[in-house]
Amino acid sequence: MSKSEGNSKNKCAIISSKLDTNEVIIDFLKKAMDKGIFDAVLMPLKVPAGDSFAYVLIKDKTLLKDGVPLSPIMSVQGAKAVSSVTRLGKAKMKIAAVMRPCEIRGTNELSKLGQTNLENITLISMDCPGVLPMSDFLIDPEKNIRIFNEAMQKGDDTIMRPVCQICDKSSMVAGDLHIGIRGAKKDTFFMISNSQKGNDVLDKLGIDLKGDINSWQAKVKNIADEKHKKREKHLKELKSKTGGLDNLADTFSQCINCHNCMRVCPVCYCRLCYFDSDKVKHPSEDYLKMAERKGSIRFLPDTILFQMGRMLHMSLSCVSCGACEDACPMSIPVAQIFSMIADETQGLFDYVSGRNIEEPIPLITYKEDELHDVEDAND
Amino acid sequence: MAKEFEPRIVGFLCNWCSYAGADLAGTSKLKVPSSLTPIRVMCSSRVDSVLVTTAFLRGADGVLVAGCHPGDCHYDKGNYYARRRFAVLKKVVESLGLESDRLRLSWVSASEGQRFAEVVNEFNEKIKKMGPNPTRVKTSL
Amino acid sequence: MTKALKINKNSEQGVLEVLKFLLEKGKVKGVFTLKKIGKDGAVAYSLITKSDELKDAVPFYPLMPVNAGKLLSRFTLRGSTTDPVIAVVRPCELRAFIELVKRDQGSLDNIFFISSTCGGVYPLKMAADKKIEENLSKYWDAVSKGEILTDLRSACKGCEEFIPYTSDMTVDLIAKNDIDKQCVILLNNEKAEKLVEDIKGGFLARELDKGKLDKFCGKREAEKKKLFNEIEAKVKGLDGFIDIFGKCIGCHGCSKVCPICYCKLCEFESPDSEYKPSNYETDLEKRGGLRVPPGITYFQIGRLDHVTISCVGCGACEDVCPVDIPLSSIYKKVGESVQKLFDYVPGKDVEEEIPLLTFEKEELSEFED
Amino acid sequence: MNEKEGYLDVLVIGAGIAGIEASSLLSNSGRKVHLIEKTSYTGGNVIKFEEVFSNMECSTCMVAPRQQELLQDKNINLLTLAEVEDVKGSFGNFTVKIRKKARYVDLQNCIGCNACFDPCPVSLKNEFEEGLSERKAIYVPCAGALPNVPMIDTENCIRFKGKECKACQEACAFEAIDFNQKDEQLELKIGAIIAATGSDTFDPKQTPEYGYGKIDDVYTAFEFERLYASNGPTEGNINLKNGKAPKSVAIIHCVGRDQKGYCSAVCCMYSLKFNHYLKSKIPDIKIKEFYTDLCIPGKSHQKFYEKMKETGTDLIRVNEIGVEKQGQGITVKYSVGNKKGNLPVDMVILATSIEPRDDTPELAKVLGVSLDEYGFFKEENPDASSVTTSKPGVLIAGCAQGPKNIQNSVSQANAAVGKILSLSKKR
Amino acid sequence: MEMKIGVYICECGPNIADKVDIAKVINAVSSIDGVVVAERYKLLCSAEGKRFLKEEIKKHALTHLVVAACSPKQHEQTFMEVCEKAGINPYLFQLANIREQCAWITEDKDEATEKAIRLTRAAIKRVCHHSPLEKKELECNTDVLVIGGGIAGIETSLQLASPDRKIYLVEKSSSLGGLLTNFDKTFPSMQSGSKSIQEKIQTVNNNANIEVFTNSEVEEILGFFGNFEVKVKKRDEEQSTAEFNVGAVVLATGSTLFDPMQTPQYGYGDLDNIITSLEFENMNSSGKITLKNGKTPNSVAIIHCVGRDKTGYCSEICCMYSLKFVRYLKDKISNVKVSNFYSDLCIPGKTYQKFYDQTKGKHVDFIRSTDIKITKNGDKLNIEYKDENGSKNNLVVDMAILTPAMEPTSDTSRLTEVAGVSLGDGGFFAEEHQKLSPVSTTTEGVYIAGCAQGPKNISDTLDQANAVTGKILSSLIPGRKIEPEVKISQISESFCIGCKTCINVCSYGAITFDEARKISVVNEAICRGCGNCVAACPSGAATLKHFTFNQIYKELMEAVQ
Repeated sequence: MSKSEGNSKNKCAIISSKLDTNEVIIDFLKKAMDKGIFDAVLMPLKVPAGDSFAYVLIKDKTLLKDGVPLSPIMSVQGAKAVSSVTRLGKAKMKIAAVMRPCEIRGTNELSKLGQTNLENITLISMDCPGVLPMSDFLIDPEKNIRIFNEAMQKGDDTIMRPVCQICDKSSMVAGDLHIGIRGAKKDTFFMISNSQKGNDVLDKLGIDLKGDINSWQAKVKNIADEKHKKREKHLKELKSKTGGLDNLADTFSQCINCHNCMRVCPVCYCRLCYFDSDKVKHPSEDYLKMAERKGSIRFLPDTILFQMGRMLHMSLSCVSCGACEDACPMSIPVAQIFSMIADETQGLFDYVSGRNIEEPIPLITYKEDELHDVEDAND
Repeated sequence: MAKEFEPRIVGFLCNWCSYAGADLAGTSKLKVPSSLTPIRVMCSSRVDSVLVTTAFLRGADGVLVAGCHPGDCHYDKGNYYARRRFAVLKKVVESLGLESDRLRLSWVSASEGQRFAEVVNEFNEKIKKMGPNPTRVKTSL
Repeated sequence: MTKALKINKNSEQGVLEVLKFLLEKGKVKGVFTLKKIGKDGAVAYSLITKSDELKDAVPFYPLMPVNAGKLLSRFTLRGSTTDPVIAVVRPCELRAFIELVKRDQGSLDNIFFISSTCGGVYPLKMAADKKIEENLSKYWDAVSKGEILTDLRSACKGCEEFIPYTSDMTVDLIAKNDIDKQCVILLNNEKAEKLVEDIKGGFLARELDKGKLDKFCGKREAEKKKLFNEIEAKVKGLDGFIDIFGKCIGCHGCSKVCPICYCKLCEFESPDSEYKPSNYETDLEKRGGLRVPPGITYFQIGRLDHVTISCVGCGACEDVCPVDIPLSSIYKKVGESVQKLFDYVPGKDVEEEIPLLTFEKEELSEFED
Repeated sequence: MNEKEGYLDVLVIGAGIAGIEASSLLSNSGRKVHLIEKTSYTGGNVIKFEEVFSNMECSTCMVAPRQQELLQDKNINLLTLAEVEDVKGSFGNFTVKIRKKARYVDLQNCIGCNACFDPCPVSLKNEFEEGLSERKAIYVPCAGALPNVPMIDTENCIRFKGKECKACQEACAFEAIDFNQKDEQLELKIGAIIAATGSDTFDPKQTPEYGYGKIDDVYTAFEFERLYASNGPTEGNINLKNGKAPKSVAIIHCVGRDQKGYCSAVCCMYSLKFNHYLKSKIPDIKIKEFYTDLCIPGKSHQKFYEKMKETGTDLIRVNEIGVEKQGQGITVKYSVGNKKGNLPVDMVILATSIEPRDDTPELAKVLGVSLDEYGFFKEENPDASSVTTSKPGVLIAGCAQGPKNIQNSVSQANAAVGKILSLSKKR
Repeated sequence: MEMKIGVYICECGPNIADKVDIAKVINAVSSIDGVVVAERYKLLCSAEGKRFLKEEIKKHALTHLVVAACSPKQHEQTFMEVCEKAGINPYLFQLANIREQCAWITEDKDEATEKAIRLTRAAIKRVCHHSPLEKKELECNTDVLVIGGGIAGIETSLQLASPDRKIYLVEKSSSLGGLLTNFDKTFPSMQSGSKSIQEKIQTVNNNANIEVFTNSEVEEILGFFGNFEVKVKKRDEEQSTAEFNVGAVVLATGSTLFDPMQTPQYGYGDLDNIITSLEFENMNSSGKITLKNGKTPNSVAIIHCVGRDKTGYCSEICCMYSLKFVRYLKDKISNVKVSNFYSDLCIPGKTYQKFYDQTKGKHVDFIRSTDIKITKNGDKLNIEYKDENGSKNNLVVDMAILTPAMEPTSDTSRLTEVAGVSLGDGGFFAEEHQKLSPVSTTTEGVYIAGCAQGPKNISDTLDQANAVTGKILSSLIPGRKIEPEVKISQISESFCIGCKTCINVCSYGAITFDEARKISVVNEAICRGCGNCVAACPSGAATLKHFTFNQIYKELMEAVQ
């Protein structure tokens, strides 16, 4: 399945502007707010201390100028932000949520899982250059913001997080609107609509969708293919590095069970994780028996069980956003591993998490005639 | 070496078909390896992937999930969901380079005592060839 | 004078010998201590039942992957073992466990404790970067000299509670210049003496060297002052508080690893604390802009309120924080002030009631108008 | 007709699927049911099938739970080896005489370990397996039969022929075998009666042109069902007499239709089912179906037919057909319109018509209801509900009323219960 | 209270005793925590055996019972009853199957013994985590809603209505009777169809226990078996809605005819004298069979299977009513020539072939044909067709009658939403089980009857109406409570996060969503305890009583050792 398939049907407008991507997006939002198309905007802002970025729900237009849609880090996965605003019911006001493609895909997954209500939300994405690893960024925020912006201009992803470097969906349009820069002539941008909602917004703004989208699609495809090659190579290496019981155990030997990975994961939406529940708490005698059988067990045991369990529960919805790896105090390549697993499990059902909000999550549906290779599989 | 390796196989059997099939193997006095310990569940769809993974990581040499043939589910369509969950489980295990052959999904009906015996024999032989599950001795899981 | 066991090996080896002895003699069923696992040399707490598995054990490895108090609580939460187990833990870990036992989150039955005068540990980051091995000798050197390494975790640098209160055996490490040749284990009670009575090795009468340790404590106190000053400089009023937590990504990792955070479901993750759509409406009206997900300050203040009375200052929270918020200093500082009110030292004595679960008729008048 | 002041107990005759469903439903309503069955086991014909169309469901999985419930149901008094001898009275006040043959094995004591089979010196063809396998004089028809308690076949037991043999009794650890059991006469007070005695299949020996009985490897539908049954004589291996697997099979429809004078409604579907059987065991087998009119009524059946066609089944419409032995092999000779054809095959399966059981006339006499011209129980009105008879309080369900598939049999069983319950509810 | 577990191992005569070293088993299990007694007995299911168990329970004041014997399918119930009699909750019992799945299938005695130990240990560990379960009882409403006023609906209502059971009969159109009112005669007895139905309608109208709503549609059905709340919208002059409660719902919405406009080759709609079967029934009932020009047709073609290839199934009754039409024609027009164009003659059952044999004969042809096309030929019709041997042919007739396939009525799919049932083959209502529950649906308390379930003749339709009656009268009984399944799932309020995964996988609509609290809630009256939702729930908020995580986990751990 072509990685940019999600984009094939799109219509677009070409808007010319001397501003940079961030500014163009903000300018667009401002116009839309002036016209009353949106009552509020959800997007990353620099925090007061200036050493990080956080999602802020903005109603006061004057705050828009501080917005940084393309922030250099992913402090909170946007899907979590949208969920926290709409989980308990649709927002009364019309909100534009400006996020990266993987965050929007996460949002779509969550709405399939009843964790977001998108009725009054317009999802706006942009071509994503990737983000910096949190730990790198924190060493010197000021400097790294600069470095990031330069890298973004050059389209250089080598300083970005490993998962970003191998992300082949960095321009996948899964929301309502998408601002494209790839393949654009100087001082022009693509304004791409992916839904009726999107069309209506542009319509109200008097932007008509007559633009030629081919150059964007061509460029996007070409980047996607390139990254896809990189991805396959990288994941192959990763597989050989982490594959097999011993390697797997070693890979997670540093894990301290802080479950940060789960807590920051956009699609780990459970209130209480299965692996924090009583189900994993056993009598001391049982632990001792386990230890006696092996001579010694790490304590707590079941680190691998937790990781595998999480794969079983969420790899079908994993959007490879990398939040987990960012949050891991022991720098375990957890995002890369999950991304690898996600490709495999989603592949079983030709499913791409968050690509299309209409696609049901594979485990809540079935086909009568499928998957026969797992029945009575011998060798 | 000491006595030959006796596998430990866990068998989740659905109450209506596979457990009845296992019983029929008994009433027909067929030979079934004692390595399989049956665990009765009402429907193959009750079998929680995490439970299977737990068994696998705690040293089960094999895990068999057996239910009604597709279309025969006593609860209308449980086994279709069971199959999907099992597929995901198997894929995860396989992708991690672990021995996914230690997991098996089989459809055994209430009249297939013979088949039940065959399934278990076959699985048992295969597991014997594979040897003990290394998770048994790994201390750092 | 306390009876002490002397083994002519470096302190770690000495302790391992004792553990080996106890396992092989069947005096304990299991040993709970740090152990190297996997080829990457990761160190994790382990439960060891076969003495040959002790070969990879590193009881005093300068790293705290998890606060052992939390682990021991998980171990004994569903009842203690029928056979005795011995655990090698740090003073702050032992105190954390005592606090948890006070809350019925664990049991002291059938567990012996070996602890030590604690030189502190390196940050997890160093382990993640696989740099601890190369810093080991440096560490032991500093310990034996009774000095404070700059690259230790700040929580440890400013820790004055480095002497265990309720351990059955205490290994004398700090400012003991021959720890690489000699292991001295103080046997703090009959239980301990009985346990090792027929081990080969010299017995002697010994106390911890008060003088040296006070001197060391002085250094730690100075460090602590420094840290507190830094924090005071940063945390000036609400804005300062918001600034310092501005980076927080709301992963709640701090509460997950905090030994005192023992709740099954954290109040701040419960349905009651969920922000309702209406809250957004009103807040937005008031402020024009609202950080999402909200409640970060709320969470931190709430957590301070919940745990600081029992905070043992172990620093686990700061260690796991993905955005390097100086949590341990903040908690330590607040903790100290709260605990002073009842001159309560968390985990000092299991019999001592948690101040909030009791009261005196005549107290805290300064809070009344 | 008001059953109110009469008896409420119901007599159900025949423990096939219709009888079972009727009894269970009545029991749910709180009625006491006397379910009498001529044979030693429940389940009738349905338990002979491995799979049932059109969803190819496992028949045992489908019925066994119902049989189990039946045995454990306190409202249902199951009498096996029993037959109705006399019925007096009217709706609400029947007096029924029942003859219960001795099983010579105690239902309470026997735990179904089958230890008594081996020592029995007698060995003969097993009727349940259409004579394709052997059984002893003490036996259960097949593994998993319910109740799982053997009976002694006194016709063949040498002890009952005067010899001094207690082999089975000695083998039994539970004192379950009691040679002194006597046939019993019971008299029951009954409110209403449901006759669900099921049907038989046409004996192809009456139609010599198919060579049945003379040519090896010509099978009737039921024989073939057992051949495929995983709990059957060959454990589901479809083999020729010579032990080899057939490479080609001819399935001949409408065997006996001319003699009977009606379409048996289910043969086309079960013939297609046989296709599925054969293909699943011998994927590359060649199958030809010879039919006259394809009768696959209802919403679900054509789908199955099309699926079978996709698997490459060849259906040939014929006017005349016969089976002959040629050398070692079998040849099917047929004519389509004016064209004639010969087809050599390894195996022939005859889709035999459904016909009334031979004891239906006596039972009808005893019950005081009439038979139709074909020998099935006659319904009150062929244009109306088919479960009531000319005699109030006597209802009919299942193939005893006429050939039909399981779904319709069960509908009728439920309908018969509906009639009984609604009549006693009125006023 | 401290746990006192009694473990009893059945010798089952030689069946277990010979294969398993019971002494060893007893030895291996008596030391397990909580086990206060472990003994053997020759045959526990025997009368003495049960008495023995009962006394033991009393003697040792047991709180839990474990029996190692045969399969639960054999004697689980037996021993649960013993528990009940001895005064411990029957669910504090576990049966280890050491006969069927151990003694009988294992050759080597040591292996068998070892396995028996494993199974018994597992049972003991499991029973420690059992909790007592109590039967629930629910009050129920015994009134019934019948949707559809055709023959099926009418028959069901008449059979069900009684002083203690009110029937609400809702009909979409302005009058009762359905298709049958159009039929002059019914096959095979050729009795008057319309007459019989008119009489039934009369009795319905005179029945005080049946409330009839015509011109009405059921808008909403909430609740569950025994307790449905119904909203009916009436479409009379002033729109109004009626609301009432019932215990069961019957879907008897019948069927409609395939529209021949979709098959232009038959010329229906643009050529004269081509009519559908229904139009012909009416024409016949009106007393005169005539052509457009008022003349009497001398030759008539009856085209079978119209639309069959579109619907994808055989409508079962077309062949028979076509034969009936031949009778109509023969009765009204002495020397009329009738030609049946058919593919396969489908006349199943004992009575039809005779009807066919008596119908065919002089001037009645049966032409096996395909690729039929009807064109104009002057004021006549030209039927082009391929015959059996594939050769083209044609026949000129005055009139052609099309027998269109039967289809589900238009509001069938709407009603699946309202009643929470699913559509099956051909877009008809799906039965709960194709064979064993043909008139039930997967939603307990919602039944289907007649052609709404699939094409069928009048007799089968009436049978189904009575079948539904049987189902309802045996389960919804005035003064009797409903006893739902005991081993059902539960969802923890505090842990459920409201992702609806459980709701999506439930086959029975047993889980509803509490919008206010944003959590899933199990309806205890509907849940059948399969446990699908439990395995589907990622946060472990759902648990299945008597098959909880812990119970299975404990069994599992013993199996692994």
